[in-house]
Amino acid sequence: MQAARQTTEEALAIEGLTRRFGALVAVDDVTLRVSAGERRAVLGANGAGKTTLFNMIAGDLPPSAGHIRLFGEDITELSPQKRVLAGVRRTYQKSLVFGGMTVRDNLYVAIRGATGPRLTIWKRAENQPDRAQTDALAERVGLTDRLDTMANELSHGEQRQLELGMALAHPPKLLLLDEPAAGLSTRERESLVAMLADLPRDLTLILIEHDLDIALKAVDYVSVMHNGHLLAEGTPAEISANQDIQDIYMGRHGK
Amino acid sequence: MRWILPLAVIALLLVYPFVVNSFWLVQIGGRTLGFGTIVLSLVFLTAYTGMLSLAQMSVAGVAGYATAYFTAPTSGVGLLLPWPLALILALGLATVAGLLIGLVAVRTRGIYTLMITLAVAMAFYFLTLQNYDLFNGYTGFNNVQPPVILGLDLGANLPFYYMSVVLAAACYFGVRHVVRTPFGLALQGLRDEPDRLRALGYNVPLLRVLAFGLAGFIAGIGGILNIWLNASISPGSVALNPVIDVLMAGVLGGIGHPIGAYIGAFVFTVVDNFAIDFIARERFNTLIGLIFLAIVLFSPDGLTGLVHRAWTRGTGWARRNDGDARETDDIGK
Amino acid sequence: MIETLADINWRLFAIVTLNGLTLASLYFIVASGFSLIFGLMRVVNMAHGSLYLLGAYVGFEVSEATGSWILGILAAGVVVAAAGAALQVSILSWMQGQDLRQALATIGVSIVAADLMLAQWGGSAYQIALPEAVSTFVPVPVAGRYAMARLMLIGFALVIGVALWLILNRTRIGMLIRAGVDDRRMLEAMGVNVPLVFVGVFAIGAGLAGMAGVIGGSVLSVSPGEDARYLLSSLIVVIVGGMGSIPGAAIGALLVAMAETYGLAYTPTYGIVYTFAIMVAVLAVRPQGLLGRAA
Amino acid sequence: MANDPLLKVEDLHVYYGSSHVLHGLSLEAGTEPLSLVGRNGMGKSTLCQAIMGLVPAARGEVRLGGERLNGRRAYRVARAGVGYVPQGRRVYRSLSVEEHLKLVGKPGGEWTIERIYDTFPRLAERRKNGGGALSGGEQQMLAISRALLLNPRLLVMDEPTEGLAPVIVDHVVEVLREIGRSGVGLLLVEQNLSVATQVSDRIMVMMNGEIALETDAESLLNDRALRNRYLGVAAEA
Amino acid sequence: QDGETITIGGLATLEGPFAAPGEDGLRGVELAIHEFGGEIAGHPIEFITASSDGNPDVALESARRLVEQDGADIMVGPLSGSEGIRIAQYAKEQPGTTFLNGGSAAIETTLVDPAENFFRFNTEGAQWTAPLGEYVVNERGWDNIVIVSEDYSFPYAQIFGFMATYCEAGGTVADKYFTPVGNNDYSSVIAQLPLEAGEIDGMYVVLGGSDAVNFLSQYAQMGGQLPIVGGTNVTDQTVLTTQGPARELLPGILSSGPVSDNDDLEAWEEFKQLYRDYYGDEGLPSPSLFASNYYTNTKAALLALQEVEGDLSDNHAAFNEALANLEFTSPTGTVSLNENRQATAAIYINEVVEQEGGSLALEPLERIESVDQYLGLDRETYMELGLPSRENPSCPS
Ligand SMILES: Nc1ncnc2c1ncn2[C@@H]1O[C@H](COP(=O)(O)OP(=O)(O)OP(=O)(O)O)[C@@H](O)[C@H]1O
Ligand SMILES: Nc1ncnc2c1ncn2[C@@H]1O[C@H](COP(=O)(O)OP(=O)(O)OP(=O)(O)O)[C@@H](O)[C@H]1O
Ligand SMILES: [Mg+2]
Ligand SMILES: [Mg+2]
Repeated sequence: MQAARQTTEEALAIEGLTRRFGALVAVDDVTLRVSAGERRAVLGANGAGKTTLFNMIAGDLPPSAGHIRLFGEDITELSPQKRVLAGVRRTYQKSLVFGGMTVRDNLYVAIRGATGPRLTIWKRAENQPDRAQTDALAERVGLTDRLDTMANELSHGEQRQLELGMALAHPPKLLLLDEPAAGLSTRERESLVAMLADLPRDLTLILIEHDLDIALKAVDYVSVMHNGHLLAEGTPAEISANQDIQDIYMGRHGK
Repeated sequence: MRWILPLAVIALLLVYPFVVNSFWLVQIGGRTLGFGTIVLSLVFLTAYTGMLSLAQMSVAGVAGYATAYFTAPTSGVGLLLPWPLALILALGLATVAGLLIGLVAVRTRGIYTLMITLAVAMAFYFLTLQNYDLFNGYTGFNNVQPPVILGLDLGANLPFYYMSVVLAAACYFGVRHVVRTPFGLALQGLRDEPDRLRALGYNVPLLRVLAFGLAGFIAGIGGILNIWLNASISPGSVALNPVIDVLMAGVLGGIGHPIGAYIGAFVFTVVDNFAIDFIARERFNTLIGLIFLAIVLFSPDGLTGLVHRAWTRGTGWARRNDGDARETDDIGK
Repeated sequence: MIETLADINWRLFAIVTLNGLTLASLYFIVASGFSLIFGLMRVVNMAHGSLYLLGAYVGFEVSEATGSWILGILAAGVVVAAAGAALQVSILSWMQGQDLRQALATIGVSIVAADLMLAQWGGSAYQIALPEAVSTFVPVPVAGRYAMARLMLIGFALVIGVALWLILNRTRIGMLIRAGVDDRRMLEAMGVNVPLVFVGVFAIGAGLAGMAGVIGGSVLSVSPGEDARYLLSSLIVVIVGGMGSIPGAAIGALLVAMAETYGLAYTPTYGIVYTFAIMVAVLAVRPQGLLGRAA
Repeated sequence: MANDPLLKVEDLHVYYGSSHVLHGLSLEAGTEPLSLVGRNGMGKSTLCQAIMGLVPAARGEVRLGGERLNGRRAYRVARAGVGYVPQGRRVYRSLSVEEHLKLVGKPGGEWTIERIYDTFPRLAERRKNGGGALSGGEQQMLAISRALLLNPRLLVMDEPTEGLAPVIVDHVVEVLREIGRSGVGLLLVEQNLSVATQVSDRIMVMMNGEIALETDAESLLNDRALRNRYLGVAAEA
Repeated sequence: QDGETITIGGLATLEGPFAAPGEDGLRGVELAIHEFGGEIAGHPIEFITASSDGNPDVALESARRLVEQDGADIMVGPLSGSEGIRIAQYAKEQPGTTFLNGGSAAIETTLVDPAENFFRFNTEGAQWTAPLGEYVVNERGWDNIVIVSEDYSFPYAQIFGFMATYCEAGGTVADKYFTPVGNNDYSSVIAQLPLEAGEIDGMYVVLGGSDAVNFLSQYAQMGGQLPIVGGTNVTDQTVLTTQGPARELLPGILSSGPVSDNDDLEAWEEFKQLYRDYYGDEGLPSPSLFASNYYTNTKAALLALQEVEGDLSDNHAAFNEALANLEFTSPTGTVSLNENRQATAAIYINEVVEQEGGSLALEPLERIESVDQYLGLDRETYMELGLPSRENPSCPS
């Protein structure tokens, strides 16, 4: 099974990745491969090490051991900024938005960061050709009528939407979403699912999500972490059927 | 309607010299513009990058010292250069000083930046005090005069004033422009959430340092105007008092908007000069302190905020819990 | 000849080192109050120097009137703590959480305070008489003999440092304070009377500054302008050592005072610049200070 | 006084600057749990904060067992017996798990530190970790525990299951049901309908700063049209 | 009273550590005006003041305020050295105003490119100490000393004056220790100083205000017993009014300067009486050097005004002329100006003594008449010495 999937190009290859916090091994020798265009969920109990794994992939946290390769290139030592430029984009479990700026400016900074000369000083943002892209982006995450609101005046859920919008600013190659549905209401969850389905096919997606309705529907393949280890991998159906995983993670929901 | 106010301001600035005496022209007007430009560099940093630098007076001092060193050598210290070159060097050095301070402060934020830059400012003060080869120690430099260009003596009151107006306006509009460019927006992102900015592909430390460099350039312009106004510079010009004065003026005017810099500089200069008239000559510093305290207490965003609120609401300025101050303000007491 | 020269140098070195230690103790006592207030309440109290000065003057008056140094230092501690509490209640509590605004307000307070103290006590230098018992010399190896009064400083610093550390790390009060800094409003929502806690902390920090004033005014002297000096030294000590960390303040005080004394002894011209150079060097490597926790 | 409902909110108006967020909201709750649902940005968190005294009410009243709460500082609201789980966790980053619990825990109450550790074994394993060095879900457990340890008369919980793994959610649901049975009031804001309906029978839907609908769990679960109307369809801007 | 009002602007340091001397300086101005009944030849005199904080920029700002905004005809001030240099420079921009020095005692003010309309009727820092150098060699038999000084221009001048005569008389300087301004712990310097007389005969200490107090008491704390002579500031009023144990260290210290509290000169007695009558408890027990200097300068202005009957026409031509040629009796005796408009006057060697009632005062040991700007040298020789600095002068053994 592994072999079959390896025929396609490998987007992300993680080898023996480990992260210690003092005596605690938050991520323990994880080896993981995700092929290009794949939709992958990373599930696991609270504190299993999922966010830590993301932090290492995005470069926000240096690993204690192991290697990360992106499309064949070793990015273990790369700065977070360089990884972004290489196409890795993420959302944070806790929203990080630019509170003192309007939603539009938030999105625009994201767009610039992804594509353009980031530090132009001659022409005002309003007169830049790529300014119009903000509207489409806002539309995708359902913030069209909030474009001129200050980000710190958004409610929690709306900030989650903005968080997502910023990660989507420019179609990344590898998108890491850390609990995108957390804090979203039912309706926003529905649009999230639709949006995920609409993502370009060549984009690779890794999703951490505790809402199994979303997690299991939106992905092709699931990796389950437990206490820092990679516990199991399989299709959503296989994982749902796994009794161990039901016990330690899914609870009633898996049944 | 939107244009009435700016036009009125421009008209006022132009006719100002013809309705006031030389003291109000040079010492109040000229100083407001030169000192205000130094304050502007502080306001720019604080309002748009969230970094509060107390070293702006020192950066201005670098430009001032450089101007003196290259145009008015004293007792064997200095090197006489043609003035255009001297000015370019002065601004260049101020920018470099800004960049260096940025490098030192690059990993700090908010109130931490304030303390660190204060210490840098004091280090610079003691350096100028103790060093005789570059700064001529305690005495500093005297007799630093602006150039005479094509027969126009920029040191004469009227030309000096108009030159100050032009340079200050250039800095002011420059800042207003920059903060709306992609670079300026990125700076504001930096202020709000540097981690997010980094995750969007920006080089956060570089941005910080560049912001300091730009602020250094602005402060340098202010510093040159300032030294021409005083014709001298000494460690006293970069000591604790003037360093704090920049901050006080910024806060008086309002540290959230560039115009606050000049409003603050103006009010500060007037109060500083005339407080002594309102109270027994011994205790005028108490008055200055109380005025300052009152502004901080009643209007977190300074006079600009006060006027703005009066303007938009027409109602009392004591209404709190609105606008940006909400998040951190103590609510519900 | 060479022998005596060598002797002189070692004696000098020992004395300078002791001087550094005692100066560090003074810096530590002043800075610990500052660090407490800053590290735990995020208030950059720019009036800390004024509290120091006020303490020294109060201590002088009381010890002069009663003839007792102990009464002087106690009175200074109490009066300045009350002044600090008043400052917190009347001004700072209205802008809790707005660190910049608080720093500015305290600048305003320090300007007024400096002027009023000048009006009251004038420009001359004051010195507070130490008890007879400590106005002696004790024999010290290598250094020969050393003033008891200065050695006593080290003892004071140790007592204060240990007490503070215990309070912060071993008591519920310490926990309250740290939680209050992280999220004041959530702490309130847990039923804690945060304003009261903060007034208490401010009073302690201010009281320390007041007592430091008496100590500094006894071993050195006080006069207008000392407020800015001790504010600055506190700032640097705390920046170098790490905000809010008591051991950090100790290390910071040591580094700064040592740099200052060695600098003055061996390279007088730039000695004072060194303290700042140390600070810049520390910050370049550890922006949160030596023992500070990452911001 | 004995007949006063545990929580009574009447004609509550809250503004942020000039934007009017709560428009004269009224509700009553006794000791049976009450869930509050609604789309993002409708004012649920604002209501919770207004009850806690963390945002000022421009008009209206909040009463706990007849005692007027608004106008009081938050610590006095808490001491009157309201426990609060904020949205976004807000744990203290420089306090360890253990210190969090010690800070609020008092001996003798219904909830003790031991009981918390039994309920959330994960917290026991991480007792020395600082609040900032916890995973999102662990923080959430801690935020819930912190409120429980106050042994309050009324618990105000703002999306307490956000970020929790499904097994833990099940567990929290159990705990909440038990709390409901023990006579402690519960105001639960939830996005997760299944949690809301499992915990309480009485459900209110909030829309644009008002209670738009009061219904029971059964009808909400079974009436798809109703759900769509109140939770799924975009409100007019 | 029909003449136009003549406005005198007084500029002194009224904030910070030097506020007390500054206030006393302005008392001197007030006193002189009071002495003349507040008017000269029918011209009422108006007195206005402004403050600086010892910083030349601020001094300039305040001077501009007084001259350009308030229309001061005559300026008296400022207090400190580098302020004075700056104001003398400003005088050149304002030929329509006459400037008299206040307390400032920097050498350069009247030596380097002096302004035509700037007059200094008080002696300066080098003049103040010139007799002292000779005195310690001749009267105390010292020939090898160390110097402890603050590291800036005023102390340089005081060392300069001292050494000019000290070295001439055969003395040598073993070492100079300069401590940075802003330092208050001298223990590291003290550790390098001899504690008793031996090879080194004495110590010349040039520190001001609280720094002097700190140094003296720390030196005593360390058991130091070397005889001390002080620069002028070591025994000024801020030091003599020190409170606390350091007071006990002061009696017996030698210094030199332009005034002596206990001088029995008639002019001084009168001045003291005038001061006490006018200010009572408000003033200091005895007028300070600053009161005396400001008073002397103001009095000179008023005398010259009297001479020209208040005629300030033609950019004060007659008035300035009268000033330049004025010779009169100041509280410390006869004062006259040289071609740089710098005073030549008497200097005292003083000793600190304790008065009845416990206050400290300066007791004159010797009075040296007519010390001039060139310290008794001829102009060329003096100019060859160059300006004082850390290294200049030096007279190694
Ligand atoms: N800075 C840190 N120091 C010490 N321990 C840490 C630190 N950060 C995380 N941990 C621990 O590492 C473990 C893994 O954390 P991580 O955030 O990766 O979990 P997670 O799988 O994302 O959980 P959740 O679903 O709750 O978000 C947790 O048990 C946490 O307590
Ligand atoms: N600090 C603020 N300043 C201005 N407006 C705010 C602020 N906080 C919230 N709002 C606005 O108030 C409205 C209600 O916000 P609230 O946080 O109460 O919503 P909510 O129902 O809790 O949403 P969510 O489900 O997303 O948490 C929103 O429209 C939001 O934009
Ligand atoms: Mg996580
Ligand atoms: Mg909410």
